[in-house]
Amino acid sequence: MKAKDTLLYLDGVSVSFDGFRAINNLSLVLQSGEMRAIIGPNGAGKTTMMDIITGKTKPDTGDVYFNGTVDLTGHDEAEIAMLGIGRKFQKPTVFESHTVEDNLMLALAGPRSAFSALFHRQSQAEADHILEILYTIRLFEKRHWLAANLSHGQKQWLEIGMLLAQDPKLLLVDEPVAGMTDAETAETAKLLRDIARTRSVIVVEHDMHFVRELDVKVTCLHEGSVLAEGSLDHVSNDQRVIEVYLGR
Amino acid sequence: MITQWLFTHVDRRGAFAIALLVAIAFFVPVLNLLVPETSALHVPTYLVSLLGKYLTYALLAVALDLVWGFCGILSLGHGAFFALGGYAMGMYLMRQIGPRGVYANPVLPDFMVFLNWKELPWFWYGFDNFWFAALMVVLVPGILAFGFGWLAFRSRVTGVYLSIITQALTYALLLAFFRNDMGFGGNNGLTDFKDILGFNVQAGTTRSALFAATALFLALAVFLASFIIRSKLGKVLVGVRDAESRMRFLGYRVERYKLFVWTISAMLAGIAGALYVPQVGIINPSEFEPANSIEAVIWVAVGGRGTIIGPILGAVLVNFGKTYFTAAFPEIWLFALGALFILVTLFLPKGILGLYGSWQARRATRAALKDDDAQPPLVKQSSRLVPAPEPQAAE
Amino acid sequence: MAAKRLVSLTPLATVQGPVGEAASTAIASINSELELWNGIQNIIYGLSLGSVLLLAAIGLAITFGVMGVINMAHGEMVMIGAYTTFVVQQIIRVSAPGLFDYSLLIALPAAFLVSGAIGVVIERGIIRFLYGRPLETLLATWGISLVLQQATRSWFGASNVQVGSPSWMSGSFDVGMLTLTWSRLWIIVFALAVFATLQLVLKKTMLGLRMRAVTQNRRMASSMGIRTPWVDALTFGLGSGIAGIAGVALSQIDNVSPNLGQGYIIDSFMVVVFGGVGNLWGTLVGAMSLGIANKFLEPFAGAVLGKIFVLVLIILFIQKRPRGLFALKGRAIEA
Amino acid sequence: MLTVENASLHYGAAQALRGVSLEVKPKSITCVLGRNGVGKTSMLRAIVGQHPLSSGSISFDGTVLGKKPPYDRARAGIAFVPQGREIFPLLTVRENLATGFAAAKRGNRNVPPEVFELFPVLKTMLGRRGGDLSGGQQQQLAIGRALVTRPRLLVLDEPTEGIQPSIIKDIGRAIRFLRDQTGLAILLVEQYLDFCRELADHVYIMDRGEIVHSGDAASLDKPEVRKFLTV
Repeated sequence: MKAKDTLLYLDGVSVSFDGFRAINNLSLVLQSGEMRAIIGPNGAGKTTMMDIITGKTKPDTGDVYFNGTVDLTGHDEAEIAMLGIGRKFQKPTVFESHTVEDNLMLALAGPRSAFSALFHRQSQAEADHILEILYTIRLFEKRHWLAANLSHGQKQWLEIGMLLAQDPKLLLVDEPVAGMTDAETAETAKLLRDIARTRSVIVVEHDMHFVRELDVKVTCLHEGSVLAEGSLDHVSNDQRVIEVYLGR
Repeated sequence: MITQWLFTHVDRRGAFAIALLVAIAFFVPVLNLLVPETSALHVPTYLVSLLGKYLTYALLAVALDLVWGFCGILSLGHGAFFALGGYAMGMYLMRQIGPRGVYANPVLPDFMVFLNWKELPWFWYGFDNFWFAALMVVLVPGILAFGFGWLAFRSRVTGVYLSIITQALTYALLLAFFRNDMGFGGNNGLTDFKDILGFNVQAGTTRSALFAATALFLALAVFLASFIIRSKLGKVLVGVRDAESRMRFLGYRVERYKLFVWTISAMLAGIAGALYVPQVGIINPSEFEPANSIEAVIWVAVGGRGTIIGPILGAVLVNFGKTYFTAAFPEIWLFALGALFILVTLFLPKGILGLYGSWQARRATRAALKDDDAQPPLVKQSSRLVPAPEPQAAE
Repeated sequence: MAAKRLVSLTPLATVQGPVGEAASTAIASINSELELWNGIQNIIYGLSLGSVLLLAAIGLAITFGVMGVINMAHGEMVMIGAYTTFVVQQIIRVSAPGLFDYSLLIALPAAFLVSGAIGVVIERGIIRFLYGRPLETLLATWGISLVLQQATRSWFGASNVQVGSPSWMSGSFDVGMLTLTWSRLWIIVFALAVFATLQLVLKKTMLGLRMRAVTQNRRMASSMGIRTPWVDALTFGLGSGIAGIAGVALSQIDNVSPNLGQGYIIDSFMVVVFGGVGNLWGTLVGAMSLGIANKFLEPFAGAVLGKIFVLVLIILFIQKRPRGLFALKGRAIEA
Repeated sequence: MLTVENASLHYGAAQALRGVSLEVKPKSITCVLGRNGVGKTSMLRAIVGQHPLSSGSISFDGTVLGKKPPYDRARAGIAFVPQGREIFPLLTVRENLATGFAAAKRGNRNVPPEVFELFPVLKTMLGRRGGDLSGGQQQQLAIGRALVTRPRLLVLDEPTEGIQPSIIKDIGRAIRFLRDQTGLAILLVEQYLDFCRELADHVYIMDRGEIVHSGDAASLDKPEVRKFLTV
């Protein structure tokens, strides 16, 4: 398969740390506008894969292309973010000493140079966009709260909101519902499905209820490579997936 | 108009500090020069210089807090920038001595004549001009900081490693400036100043003017710092302090932001040093001592890092204590300073203002709980940016 | 000797004919011989400087490298060791002058115990509340260093105290074209002995095993029944005690004053950071290479500029390899 | 022997356990099953003292463990084989085993003979570094290391994860041997259903931080129980 016409294209990617192969000849293709769920046992290389896509880790071998032509291995985190790839961490990472509103303001797409930031004045369009996101992530009432005071689930949403503000083409979402209540989980699934209408999303998650609710193509990773790929039913009936992951 | 403009860029506390500093800049000289010595309100000249010295330290503390408190870069070498600014001013003052030196050489400062130098080294050129020297006061620390920061931030040296190499930086400069053949007066440094801009540095009026200039520069620094912190750039800096990699994944070039604030901070420290030298009458290599830089860190810690007013408070209080103790009980001072380091880190990590801030937040929580069941406090004290304590309602 | 021959040969070299030519070749060969010995001297002097650095840094390599504590009071532990030597010698002078040649040997365990005990007290009293906040430990231990300096000053006075050298430390001996002092040789031997002993303690004792286990995986070590707080205190005590031992050696080559430690703290940090945190061999190689680099730079740049040059080189080096020469890789060090 | 009562646990604001209660009896194997991320590891961490409970209690031999640190629990007789083995990578196999002496009584500071009987491969590798062992060997070492502390309760977190079938058999044999011959109580957290069904005297199933089923090994075949374990 060619990288052309794909949004994200990984081929033959490997990386090892001190002899430990975290990613082993991994290939993965994501089409524009697609949402994909990634499952796999601990240590299967899910987080390392995200690190490679976002430029935190450089692969030892293999191709990583974004938008068909952009070689991601040649860019660092900030450049890749500006290309249009947003990332949500496993542990919600928001700026705790800023308000909810300021968190979104910082994430908002726009120039990133220090000089423009020094003399930045918020435009009406930006303010409106922030309001819109505040409604989407259900935090309008709490927009003046310090992010530190939000509940765990609210922090997760704020971080998703920050991704939206960044206006990326591709969102990488690492375990968005870990530690959430059932109701929050269901809401989050809804939110992600909404988001996926306009952009591509990769969701890494353990929670099978949640993955089922997302109702998208699933990729199962194991020991750094793809074990199975397809609908959730297809994957969960795969003998090897059952062996390594779901309990034999 | 002006006040309104000021208020859009500075919070209430900052505006109060600026107003207070401007008032001090006016009243202290008045009380020194116009009120007769017999009056109880008279401020003696030695006190003017002493207060002036404290305020230059306060300026250094504000500079340090800009990088440490708001951006998480603990510099153990800010004394180096302070001293470089001081040396630039000292070189100007040396050139002003002219033929009035002991050896009466119209061009060469005494120590060069003493070392048998025949002509002025190239790097002393231009320092007979005040404005050139003033430019160097900010440029020399600025360029050094820029080069150092460019190397360090680009290769992502952070945390204690950065602290240690900043300390090595000032230590290297200390060794260098001790050398006679560096051309900065070696061990003895630069001293015996006569005039500044044609006025006698010893005269009461000059001292008052220097004091007023210091207070005004400090006010300006408070304004500048507030402006930076309240801008989007300032919010990025705090974001870098709290979650550096998050900032990168949002597309910010963290190293450039750090470099910007680091360089600005070094320049402010240089100005502080330049104001310090004419008021104390000497600059020598001991200003590069790593101990000095670390002492500046404790001023910031005592006052409250991550606040703009805290460092001023801390610098003045600690140095007042130092003046008092070293005169009254010289043996006790280092014990007191050492204990201060230990106690502040153990019990007062947010400093005096942090203590006040958390008291305020608690009160806000109680108030909020009264009129609304489960709402955590709505704490946003614009310049503080200290996280409020965990909401009590959760318990 | 070679220099003398050189002086007598030089006028002959200007003579025309075979005599002059012979003299010229002789001069050339003598010159290259001198250069060789000069290099050897630089290496030996560098090794002895490196040994001093090693002694000062090795305790820090334990507290900083193994525990991640930035101990700014480390230099004061060295200073306390030197003062312990002074006190031991005073006692010997008064009560048993015949033992003076053994005074350093007696001072070694004493200094280890005094500095080590103070280290344990500091760890239990202050540092244990600051784990995970390295910048705060830096400030608190700086405060401790001020207190210790002032306490020493109040007790022993601000000026230098006289620490004597036993007879076997004084004098010199010849090797080839070099004259070496015994103290220079002994300090190299001593530094290497301390290094070897420490390696032995870490590799062969129960405490060493527990220290290494805690470093590699604190949580798991605790689940194996290892009392981690106790190991922390003893590790800090060991690092401090070794600093005390270093103080005994340094009392022989440096002025013993309350400021003694201040002179070593930055150099020690440089050695540990350069060599690679968490790796004693790195500290050894780091100390020796910095010592030798210093001595080779001195003839060109002078002692002070040479040192500045080395500092600048380290600053540049850290940019390239932020984890030092022999950085431990991977998970072991992160845990 | 071990009783967990109404335990809740938070990581910051995230709740990982919601009122979990369970019991481990002496001379028996208790299995906890559940999918990834349902709180099984969090519960074990609370039991061995690596993470505090936010409410509820854990008692061992009738003593409430409360805030006891992990090393005191190890000395009291709780040994832990964590997920991912957590072998000390730079220590040799011999040294890894010797770390367990810390929890053993003075006269017991040796490697009990059954360790080498159960896992003879360890004997041949005493000088190798822990980090150089294969996954299966590391797992055997982790169990052996736990036995050196002379425990009365052995807590294992997914000992079959990423291990080849032949070694899984060895481990199963070892666990049964320990229950039958030494009277150890064993608490085993697993995702590997068949492994549990063969070994367990009693099973619990967790889902979303709660215990949703408790019963004997045979109950695992009921469809209403299975639904918690499949996708």
